[in-house]
Amino acid sequence: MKYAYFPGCSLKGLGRAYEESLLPVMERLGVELVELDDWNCCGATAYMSVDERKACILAARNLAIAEKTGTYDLVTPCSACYLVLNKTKHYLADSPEINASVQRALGAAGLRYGGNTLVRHPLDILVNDVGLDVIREKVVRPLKGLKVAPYYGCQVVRPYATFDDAWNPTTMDRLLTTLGAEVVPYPLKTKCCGGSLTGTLPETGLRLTYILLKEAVRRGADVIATICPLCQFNLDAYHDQLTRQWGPVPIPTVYFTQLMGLAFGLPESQLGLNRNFVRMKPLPALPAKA
Amino acid sequence: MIQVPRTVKYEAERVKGFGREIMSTPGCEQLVRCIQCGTCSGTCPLSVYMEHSPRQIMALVRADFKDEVLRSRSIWLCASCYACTVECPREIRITDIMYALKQRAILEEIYPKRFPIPILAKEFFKMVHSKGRITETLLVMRLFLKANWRAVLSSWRQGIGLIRTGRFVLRHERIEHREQLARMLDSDLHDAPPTTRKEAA
Amino acid sequence: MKTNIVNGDIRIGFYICHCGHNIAGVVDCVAVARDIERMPGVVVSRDYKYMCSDPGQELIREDIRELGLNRVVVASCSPLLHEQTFRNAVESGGLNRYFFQMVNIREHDSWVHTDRAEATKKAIELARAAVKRVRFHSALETVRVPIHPDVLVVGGGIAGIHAALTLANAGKKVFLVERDPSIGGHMAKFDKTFPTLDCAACILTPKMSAVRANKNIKLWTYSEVAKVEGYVGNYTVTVRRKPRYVNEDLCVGCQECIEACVFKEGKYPDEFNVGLSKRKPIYIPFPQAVPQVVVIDPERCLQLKSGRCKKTCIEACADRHAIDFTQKEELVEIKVGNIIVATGFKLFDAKRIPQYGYGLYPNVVTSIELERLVTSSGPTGGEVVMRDGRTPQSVAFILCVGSRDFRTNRWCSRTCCMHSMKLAQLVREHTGADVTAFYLDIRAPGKGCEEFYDKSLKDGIQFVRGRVAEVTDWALTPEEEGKLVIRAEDTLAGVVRRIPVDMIVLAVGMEPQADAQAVRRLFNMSCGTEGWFLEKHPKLAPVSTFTDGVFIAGCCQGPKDIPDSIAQAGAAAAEAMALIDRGYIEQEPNTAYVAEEDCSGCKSCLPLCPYTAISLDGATQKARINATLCKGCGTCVAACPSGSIHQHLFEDDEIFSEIEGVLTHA
Amino acid sequence: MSKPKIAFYWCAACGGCEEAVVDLAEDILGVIEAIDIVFWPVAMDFKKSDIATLPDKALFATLLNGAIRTSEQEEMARLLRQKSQYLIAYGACACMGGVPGLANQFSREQLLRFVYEEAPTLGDDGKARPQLESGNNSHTLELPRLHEAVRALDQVVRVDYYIPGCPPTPNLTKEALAALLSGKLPPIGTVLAPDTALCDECPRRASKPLDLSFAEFKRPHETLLDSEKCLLAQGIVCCGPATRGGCGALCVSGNMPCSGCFGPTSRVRDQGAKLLSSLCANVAAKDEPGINRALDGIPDPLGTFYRYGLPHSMLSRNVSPAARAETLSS
Amino acid sequence: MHDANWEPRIVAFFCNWCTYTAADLAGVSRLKYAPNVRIVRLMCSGRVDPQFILAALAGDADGVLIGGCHIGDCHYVEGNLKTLRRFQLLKRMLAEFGIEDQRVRLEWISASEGDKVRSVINDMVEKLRPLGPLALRQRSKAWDKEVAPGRNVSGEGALVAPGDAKSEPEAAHV
Repeated sequence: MKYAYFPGCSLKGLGRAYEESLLPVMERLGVELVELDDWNCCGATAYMSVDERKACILAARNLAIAEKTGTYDLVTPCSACYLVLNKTKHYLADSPEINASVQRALGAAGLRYGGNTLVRHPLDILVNDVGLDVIREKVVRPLKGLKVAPYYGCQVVRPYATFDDAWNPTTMDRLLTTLGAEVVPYPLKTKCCGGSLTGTLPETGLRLTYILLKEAVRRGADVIATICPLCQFNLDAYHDQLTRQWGPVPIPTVYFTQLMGLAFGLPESQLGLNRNFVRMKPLPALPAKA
Repeated sequence: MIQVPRTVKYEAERVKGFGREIMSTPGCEQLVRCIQCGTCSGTCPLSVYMEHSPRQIMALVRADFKDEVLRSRSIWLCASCYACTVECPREIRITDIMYALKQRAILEEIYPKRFPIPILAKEFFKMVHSKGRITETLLVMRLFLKANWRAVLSSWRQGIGLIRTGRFVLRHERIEHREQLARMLDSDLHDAPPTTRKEAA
Repeated sequence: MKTNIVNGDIRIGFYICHCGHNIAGVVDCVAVARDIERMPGVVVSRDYKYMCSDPGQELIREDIRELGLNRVVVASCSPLLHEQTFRNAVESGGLNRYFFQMVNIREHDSWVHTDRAEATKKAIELARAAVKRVRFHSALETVRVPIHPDVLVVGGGIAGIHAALTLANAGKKVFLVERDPSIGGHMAKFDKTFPTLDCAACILTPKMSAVRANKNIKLWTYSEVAKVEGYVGNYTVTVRRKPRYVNEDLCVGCQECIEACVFKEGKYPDEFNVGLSKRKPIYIPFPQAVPQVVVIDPERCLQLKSGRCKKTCIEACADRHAIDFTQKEELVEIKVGNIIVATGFKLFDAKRIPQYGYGLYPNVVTSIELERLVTSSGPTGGEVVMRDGRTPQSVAFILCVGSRDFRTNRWCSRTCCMHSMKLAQLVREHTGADVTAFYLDIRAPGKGCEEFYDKSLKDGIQFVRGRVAEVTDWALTPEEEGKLVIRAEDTLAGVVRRIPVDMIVLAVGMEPQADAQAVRRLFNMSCGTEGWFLEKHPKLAPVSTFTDGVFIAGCCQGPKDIPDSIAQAGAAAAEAMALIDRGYIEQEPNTAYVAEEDCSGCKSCLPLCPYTAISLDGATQKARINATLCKGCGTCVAACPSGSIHQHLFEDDEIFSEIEGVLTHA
Repeated sequence: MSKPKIAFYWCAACGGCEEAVVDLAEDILGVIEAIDIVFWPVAMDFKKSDIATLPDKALFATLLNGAIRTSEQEEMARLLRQKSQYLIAYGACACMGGVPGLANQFSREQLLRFVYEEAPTLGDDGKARPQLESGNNSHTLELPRLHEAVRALDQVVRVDYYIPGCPPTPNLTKEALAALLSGKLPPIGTVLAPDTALCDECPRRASKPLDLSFAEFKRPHETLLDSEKCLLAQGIVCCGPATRGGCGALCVSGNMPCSGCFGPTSRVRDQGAKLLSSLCANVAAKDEPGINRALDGIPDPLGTFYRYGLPHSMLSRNVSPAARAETLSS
Repeated sequence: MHDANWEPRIVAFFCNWCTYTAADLAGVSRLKYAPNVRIVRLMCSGRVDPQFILAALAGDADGVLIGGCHIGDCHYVEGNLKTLRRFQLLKRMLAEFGIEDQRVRLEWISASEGDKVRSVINDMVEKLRPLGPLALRQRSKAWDKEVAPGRNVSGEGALVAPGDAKSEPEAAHV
């Protein structure tokens, strides 16, 4: 299986552990991710806030480049990218005027977008294209006894939820169960992590982060699994402030791909787990066998 | 002596047609059908921090209270989690309306001064415009300098942590064809979407 | 019928109606009148404010007398609305009523166009067409068809019951067909009724037994209408009677068989108690069921499923021999003149709004479930308890569940506000719990309803205006632990609130029956886009349908409360009686006829008639049309290859000239 | 007093109608007894001047066969009209345009191009088109102009009576002439044939079932035809139900379907439309694909339903955008 | 090619029970649509004789719209099915005459679909515009210039719209 791959800025920065774990896992499953040539920032929420048209152009450039490669499925792990690219796709499809003006802009760079690129999330690829059975085969080290709170965050399931339910998504739950982990019921699985507000207005954003962590602890989870670099950062990097303000909520937050890597028996060092502020307790050593 | 604020709204404060303009932006049309049920506010994780709940913003927009809306922190507090949009029983795309309002605020340079969120947006905007990509750590530093230098103190430990975990990037991420991107972004505005066109006009 | 038509000499009168501003506001009526005036054969061309008014009609009568008109054209509203009115005027003017043609320049012109010039042009061309057409009209006799005096009522809810009783008491024979094993419908499940809080059973049960007692009513429960043929006054209906494996005539409802069933305990969800209690495979729907006859559930009964059962029920029934496992479904054919459809509604499935946690959290219940809980005859003997048996200390009602919501049902279900208030008051009365009701708008327009709202407030029910965003079980504060937490904006206080409660009641709305589409096909009715049966006219014909002799009553036409349903049922019964007592209906003489001398006997038309009105005359070998069977669709006319079949009121020449007329450039 | 003067003339037609006159066989003698044939170019040597010199209405009647396609035919039609008390359209072509009328599916230009340039039978050298005038040592030869469209006689001049058929049957002709001579004439404009459809006199009528519906349509060459059974009942498109009787169902007797040469009854304005209407109404299929599968059995509805009547049909000719453009330019 | 203020003219044949009622509903609901259509009421779409459609086209209509109840909902059981069958073959035949497919249209519109009446009519008008006028009546007059005067004295000349012979009075109106 071959897909165009749009890492997004975070995966080259704060979220690099995501990419570090995603690529070997995909490789292990025989999925080839071809990084998009000279991709640019998706524009995220910030761009939309400033100029809708420019935001669309920004995203459209990536869609256009992806379309040129001929592999219409464009995989992007970052929720923000996933949303913005999808949203732009919809805007171009729904509003002729926006489409016209964006196409003109693309034209300025000798590009054009025919509306064919499908924006997809690794979770979607793994569960719906690769399939849980294939994944199960690759599990050499089941995550027995590991209690995981599956956290999807907002922008992958909303509002363009294509592969899962917007209110109670279960794709990751099923995936984690396949890895042998125990999924704890986590009603906040699609609540907001505070997004960039943790940085801009900590007093607001951090409260949301805290609630997420607290409920995960309350439900007796050992670890929170995320699918988005920003969520991971928010849930992982602010424990100092949180502890100071509301008391400790000691629970690590990792990427679902990292858990997959562990289950596939990839060395922890290669999965970027050491990049966590709150480290995950090492899994019990593998039972001695050839 | 105690200050007793007076809150009556005068007709003069309305900017007639503002509501209609917003509602004519692609994606915002459904606002006319709002029945003020408050599902948006109830769903919104951040409404508790807003001086006007999303529902009230909708009402103010429809009532043409442009300044009240564009100056309010509420629109900037929207973290675009889209919960309101999927929950709204009238299928109003509230998140997109918030965007439309933010765009207007930026365009008209009216938003809460020294309020970090719009500043982040603009910094982000600039960085992408010149580099094509974002380098988060550099972006955050800029933000701190411009808006909220106190935050630097509060989060110095975090900085250390990032360096320790090798997530602190100082080299600028950038794309190859930066000039190409610039050309695209600066291509003529005549065929821009309605909101901005109205301004141009 | 006298006519004063001088052959050849065509004298046409044209009248255009202003309809106040409805037409004149957009169409230049004077210009139209002046244009038509110049057409050959037009003797007089007038415009007038309200043609349908008495003076308007008198205008026509006068001109017929004074000017010797023999053709009349009126340009006003839709013929479906006033064609009969003007035909009557023409007739009372001394002219055959069919020397008349109507032009629809309101519904089809002034109401749908804004450009005055274009609308006037259109009006002129349509009027010219009518004037050209009317020349070819001929004197016709109105056909009278006798009406079969019996009536079919479909649906044994309160509406159906009331309609049936009204007719039966007037001495009409009624067939009442109900899908379930007992009549009573939704109302039978209710404890009390708003706003008077009188006991539902106390007012419904007598009516139910009255149905059983009434000699004029043939009650068929556990039955469905399978086929409907014919037309007003003469419907032939086939009813499918599902086997209940108990002989209705022999069973006396002693219920010993139920006692004796090999299932010692109830095992299957009880439909009447919406699953809150269990029943056996052999059961009686509820104590006051009518008829008092047990029914056996073929899906559950050992004997019927496997044929291997001790059949203790048969022993118990002893020499009455009421139980009969050999019973088969049977089809019964009846003849009726009118049909009243009162098939009711279905409750919204709360699972469709996952945010409210119905089906996920055991203590989130629907209003009808609570209704059964508060009823003394209900599964808990009238005790309001949670699934774990505890009595709730705090209860929240969520209104508009599946109403006023574009993602589910757009309409207001009209009764939920009052229904919820009633339940809220009963809950307070039974448990003393704190009750909070989350609403969008309180709709209490009915008589005594606003007062009922006031009573609810006095009873200490908290009303919070705001649509609940979500129901969760995760706690942020100690008092939220172990409770259901509601998050909603209190839109009047202007704050977002988290409210922990023990029990949540979802006021689920009404929606059309799942099989509404099939039913409307069966009776040849129309449905609105939402799926409710469509009345003939929203104001003037609220219980009639587009099919004569088929009437609708109760919630199948749209959400309504008990008094409204009763009122409609009465109205429908009255409409039916009006037809029956007149004894006949006048049919449009728009039937097809064969010009025998022209017919070549090619037989092309014979297979085309759905009413077998066309036959081949054995002697002449020519086609012949039975006017009483012909419904006037004109399909055979269009098909006759030698142009030998014609249709009254829709003759080829009339239509050709109409086409020619609308294509004249005004 | 002198015998009534009669003219026969032949316009755009195959000549079959001339044969039809001869088909009167020995009866022709009776005819010749009764009348004085003053103009019949196909039979004897007459000149236009023989007519032109006559006073108006000098002729009692003219039986004109063939459609009007050329300027010459038009000219003769007008001349004969002027000289005759009764002008009678004789045969399908004169009555409705006839088979030549099918040319109205194409523009004159298309026809000329095909016939004189594209037809596969042409040699390379023979691609010259006939000219209206051509000079040849001091002689100038003129050819009549080809009209843009073929027309029935009554689309060019007033016609008093119509004798339909391709060709009209001897009986019809005889009766018509008899009526003319006896002076017992129906109202002007009448078609001198029965006004009921062919089925009325069809020997196979009884074999047509009461509930006939069409699962499919076949063409005669596609099947083996039962010589007793109604052809429609065999899935063959027979135009009988929509065509005037009077021929005695000759084609059907020859085990071929009626193709409609007698035209519609007086009550029908467009024979093809009516034929289409009745056939389609009785197609058995109830869904679109099924319906279309059945209709595939009528590959050329225009040619089938307007074989003799295209110029006289409501649309009368090809009205494609191209054709429309031409008219505007002309 | 044609004058700028040309507007398509549509003749519509609506069945009394569904589509005509729907058109009334559109009126009652005050829906606005293009004024280019003239509705002729028949009891059933099954009464629509193909002759009517040809007459309309020959008589200067630019398009013909037929409206009936949805299949299965016909007030006369299967009248609309007959319409559908005729329509299928008529379309093929009109194609042979060179008449564009969009000019003749069949739509199922139930009594409750007032909005569909609007959308269908508006849509049809827009689809007819690019085709330009059919204007067969004027065109046949032009075509007949080639045959000198005196033409078409008989009433049933196919080159004229039905009854055109008797339609002198219109002279007053043109």
